[in-house]
Amino acid sequence: MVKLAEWQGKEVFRKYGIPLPRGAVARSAEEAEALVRDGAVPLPCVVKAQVLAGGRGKGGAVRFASTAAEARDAAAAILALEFKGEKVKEVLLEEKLALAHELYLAITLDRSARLPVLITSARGGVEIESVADTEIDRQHVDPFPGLTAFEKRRAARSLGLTGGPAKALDQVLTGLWRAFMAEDAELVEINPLAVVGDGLVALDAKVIIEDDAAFRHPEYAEIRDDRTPLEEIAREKEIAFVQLDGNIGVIANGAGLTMATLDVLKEFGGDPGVFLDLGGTDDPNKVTEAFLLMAQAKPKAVFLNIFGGVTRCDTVAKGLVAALTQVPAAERFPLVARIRGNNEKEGIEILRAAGITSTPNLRESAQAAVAAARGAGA
Amino acid sequence: MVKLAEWQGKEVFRKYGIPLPRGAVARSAEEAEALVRDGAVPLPCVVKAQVLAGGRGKGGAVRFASTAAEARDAAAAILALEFKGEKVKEVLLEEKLALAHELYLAITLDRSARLPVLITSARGGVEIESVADTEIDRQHVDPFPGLTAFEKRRAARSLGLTGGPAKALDQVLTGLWRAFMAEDAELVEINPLAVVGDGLVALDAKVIIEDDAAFRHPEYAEIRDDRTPLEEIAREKEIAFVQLDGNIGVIANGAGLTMATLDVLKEFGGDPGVFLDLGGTDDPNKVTEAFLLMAQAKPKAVFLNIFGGVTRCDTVAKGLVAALTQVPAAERFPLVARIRGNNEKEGIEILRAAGITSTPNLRESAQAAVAAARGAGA
Amino acid sequence: MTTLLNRETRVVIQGITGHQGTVHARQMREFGTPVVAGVTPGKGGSTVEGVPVYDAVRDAVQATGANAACIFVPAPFAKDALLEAVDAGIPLAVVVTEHIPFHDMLVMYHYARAHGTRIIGPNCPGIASPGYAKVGIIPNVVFRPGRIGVVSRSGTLTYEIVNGIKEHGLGQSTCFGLGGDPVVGTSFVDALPLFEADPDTDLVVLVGEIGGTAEEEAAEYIQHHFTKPVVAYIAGRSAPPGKRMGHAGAIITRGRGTAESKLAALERAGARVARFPYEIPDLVAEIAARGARR
Amino acid sequence: MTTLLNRETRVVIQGITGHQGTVHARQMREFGTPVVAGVTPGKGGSTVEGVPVYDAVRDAVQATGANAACIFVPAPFAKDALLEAVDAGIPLAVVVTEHIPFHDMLVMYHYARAHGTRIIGPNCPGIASPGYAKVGIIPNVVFRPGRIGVVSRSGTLTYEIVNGIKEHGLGQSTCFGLGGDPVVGTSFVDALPLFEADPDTDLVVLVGEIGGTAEEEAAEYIQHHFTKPVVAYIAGRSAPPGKRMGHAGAIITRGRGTAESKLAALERAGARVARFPYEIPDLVAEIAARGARR
Repeated sequence: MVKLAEWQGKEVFRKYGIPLPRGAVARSAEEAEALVRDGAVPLPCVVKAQVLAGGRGKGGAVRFASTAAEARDAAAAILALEFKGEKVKEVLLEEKLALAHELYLAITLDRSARLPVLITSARGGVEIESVADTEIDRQHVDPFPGLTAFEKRRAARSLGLTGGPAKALDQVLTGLWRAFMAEDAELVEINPLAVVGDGLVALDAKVIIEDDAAFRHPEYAEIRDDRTPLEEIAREKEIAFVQLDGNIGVIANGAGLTMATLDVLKEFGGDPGVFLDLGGTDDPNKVTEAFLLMAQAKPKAVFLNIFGGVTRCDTVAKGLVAALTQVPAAERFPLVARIRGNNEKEGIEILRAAGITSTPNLRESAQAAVAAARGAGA
Repeated sequence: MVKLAEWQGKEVFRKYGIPLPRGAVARSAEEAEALVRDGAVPLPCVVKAQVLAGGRGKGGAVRFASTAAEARDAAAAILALEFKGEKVKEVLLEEKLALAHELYLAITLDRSARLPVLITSARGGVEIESVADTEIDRQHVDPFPGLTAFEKRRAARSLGLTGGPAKALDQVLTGLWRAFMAEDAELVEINPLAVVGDGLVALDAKVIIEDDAAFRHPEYAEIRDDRTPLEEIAREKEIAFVQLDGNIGVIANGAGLTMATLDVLKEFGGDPGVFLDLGGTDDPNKVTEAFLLMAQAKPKAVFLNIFGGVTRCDTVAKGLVAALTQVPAAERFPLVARIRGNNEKEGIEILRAAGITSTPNLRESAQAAVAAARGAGA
Repeated sequence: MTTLLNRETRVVIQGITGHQGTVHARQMREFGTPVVAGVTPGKGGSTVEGVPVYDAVRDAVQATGANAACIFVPAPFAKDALLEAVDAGIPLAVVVTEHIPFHDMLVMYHYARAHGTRIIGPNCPGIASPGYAKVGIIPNVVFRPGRIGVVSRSGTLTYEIVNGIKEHGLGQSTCFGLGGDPVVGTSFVDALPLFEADPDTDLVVLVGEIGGTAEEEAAEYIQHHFTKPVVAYIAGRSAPPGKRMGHAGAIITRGRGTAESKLAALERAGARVARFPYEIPDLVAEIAARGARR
Repeated sequence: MTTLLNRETRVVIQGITGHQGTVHARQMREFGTPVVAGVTPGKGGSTVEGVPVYDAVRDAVQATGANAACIFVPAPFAKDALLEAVDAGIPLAVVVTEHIPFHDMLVMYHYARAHGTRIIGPNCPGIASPGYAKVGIIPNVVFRPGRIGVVSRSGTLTYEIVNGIKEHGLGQSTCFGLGGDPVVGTSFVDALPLFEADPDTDLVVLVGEIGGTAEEEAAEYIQHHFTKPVVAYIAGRSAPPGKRMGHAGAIITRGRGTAESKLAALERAGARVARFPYEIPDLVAEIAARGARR
């Protein structure tokens, strides 16, 4: 999931002809001031923190300025913020428009229908979750034949638009649909879409690109999700890795099994801290790297729960044994292993040779892992 | 049906990234010579008449030149031609390439399957009609999802291409498919597609654009089909009009009825010379214009055969009566009328008031029209 | 043919506020067809010939239960109109509009097919079952209830022939005007199985034209799957090759689609072939009489 | 489930010359599946594990009568591979490949549906009917022929659960691993009717995950249309909201798709809910025993 910052989302919108306020990005107060003085940003203007979290307005992350000096001060104040845990590195300065009305527009995927869905609401400018269902219109859009004129007409009606703004909506919708399709987006959202005079302007932009389509979109390679540094390393190594607050490390293969393992650990009073999903691999080196990554997260104990399919038990055992020799004594942790499935016997034999016992029963091994974490923590 | 000349078709190909020989169009021998001297056309070159009919090679409409002077002479000779009834107004000069092999490639519509069909043959450079069916491969291409990689691989295999030329084919096919779809083409054809070194080059181009899509393609408005001057006027007035060699003018409404009328006239020894299909209209003025157009074709007799639907009998009768007053006495022709269907009574009444009798029976009225043409011709 | 038109047929006319839409709304009603709604975007809330007009087909369907669409909207907007009808769940759509680009029709056809909508047309006179309903523009005057099925690629020639059948004292069960465009929603081989299954049809008159291979395919179908008598006529027997007779479909190319090839195929399939339109009623009557004697 | 896998099943493996393709060709054969062909463009004429390799699926189908495809080709080419299988008329395609963009899958799903091909997956372990055939990658060791149906969005968790059923002395009729991607070819509500109609299945184990609403829809279906007993388990009950657990599908958003909502819906529908994977075999055995007593 590649979440674009507002200004990056607006660059995408620009590419597809969606009307935007005039504006520019600044990374320092001085730069902000210069942008206004140079005329790149007309006055009065709005200065907005470029962070991924919502609720910027209430959080002091959006300010207004009527002079270049005010823009500088606003930018300085916002750039000093840490907004919902995210350091503000960029601000977007944009002309402040006299708007008549704020609308909501988005396209995302409806998994059940296996179709994109166009979501419209005349109640824009607030979080869409807070708008009553009766005030939200949803239309499925079939990729073949694509967004149609009758769907656009229905959207205009749901937004209460006629005349100039209805015509402008046609262009906005065409652009939004093309962006959703061509950029492999999970979500393209304009909230608010403002009625300004006879036209429409996208005041905000939320664009999320699908990770799996990265091979078609090298242009998004540099844009990172809100991952921790270890999560980032894991991503580079193509290991699914999630950090939580607990103290038990869980290494499993497959999302379902990983989640089930978590459920069982919780049941017995455990407190999982890191999930590491090996996925499907038959490379012992990848397993070794995963273990070393886990070691860096400093768990109190590690529960290894593998059901061998594509990832065979002997591959995991080999990788694990290799990793253990590389972890410094001070960083070692108690390990509870459970390996089942393809090449189970071979795997168990490899572990046994390294002095590790695999317990076949999930309940018992989970209990052992919880006990080990407690023992280590005591 | 908008048939593009070779050079116009190649402009379309260029837009879609299909590789072409270097070349340029000349409208005089001097211009041809200058193009070579300026280096716009490399030597040796080929000089080709820009006419719509096939078989140019055998007909002296394609010549070769190794010097600018030869290019001038070749252009002069070709521009003096009348090729299969068409005056040559333009020649295309192109570099002469050292080609290894000539292939055939086309996309057109398969009406029965209601799908575009990709046609490939390793036996290019000759008329595709002369190639055995076993040496032609046909693949339907679904607009959703569009031309696929596996279809392109099959095309490459059918053409016997591997390596560089197979890769080049991918690009040519992508371009040809996009041209077919985006230009609303009835046919896009490359014959021959030449293997030149490691790549492919389209040596000829045949592109036919669908008339009905004209509203999306104002760029083709100036390109005319091979119509006679009267046919051209009819086209502008949106009247279907076809000129043949006979002496009976036929005015009917609807293509099927028009053709059936022709069949009946022929049966009784008539020789129809002009078909005029009123189509669906309820404007008497359009009917009047159609009659005046028919008068210009100077038929020996006219057979009016109308079955009123959208085009009501009274509309036709009004238009006809108005037209007759405008035709000079010297240009008058015997008229046999048969009007049936919607508002038949009203129409017959209007005709009767103008001294014209409508016969209800198709056989008898057709016989009367044949007799009238003979009488007038005697 | 109660699978397509029956007592439950309720028609919505897309483009009802246009001249043709209004004229034919009246004529369909005069035929006895329940025309329950019209659609013209932006004209919702008005009425035409007493028929309520809606902004969207979905609205019309919800308000009136319309289950058959008749499309008169101009060619550049016809694709959208048809897609809207399909999206609203309408199972039968007659597209009268002419000059729709075949590229548009490819999209219309495949989308409709995937979503269970039968298209008749485009550029067609539509379908009528005397005594039940008419969706389209065939003149009411040519009909009379009976047991003859008619399926045709032509427009006015169909009227001529249907009228001939009536004037001969016979009547029609259902008449299909399929349209002669390069891509049609319903072709002969799509319509023939409906006649085969139709208990109200004893005999089918098939009216073809030169161009395309729809008649050859129909002959193939008749030969192997069709058990009722067929009378066939092909227009354009004497048309010169390569000249266009008005339909994009009526081009003779590469020796396929000639009148000879069509007539030969139909005769091989056991159809009785009429050489001229006026021969059809006689042939029909002859076969009908034979059937009655049997 | 002989509607999908039966004695006539003949598998073509697309991407057979890749490592996974080769490994699983062998394992499918060891399961007893007739693997009749492989496809890798450019490698036609070679063999893998004794299986002939073709350049195109159409060639493979013509030469071997293959009627089920198992797709291992890398994500960027998976869409094309599936479209090729559909185009060759293959009615069942298991897409093992992971990381296929959902935009590609939208095209794959709708094209396959329009042309009568059932997709299982993508990013899925596939389908197996012990005693008949396996198309996919579920380890052979977990199976034993029996009368329990299993349908799951997970991969290895499915193996774990199927294995648990086996170790409890019971066996499976058919096991579906549907995959947990945002767009799947076959969902719970697509698979359940097949189990309902399957005379070889007495009881179904449904294994869901947090995220999406597939389990809620399954519950709706079970409540109104499903007559066989269901044992359900939902993984991720204790997963924190908003964190991704590896599947794009496993995101909890806006309070929909939570474990609570799924469990409540399934209980309302009359399913027996297991809190942990190891409870499933006991519940299954209990219901099976009750059924036997009845």
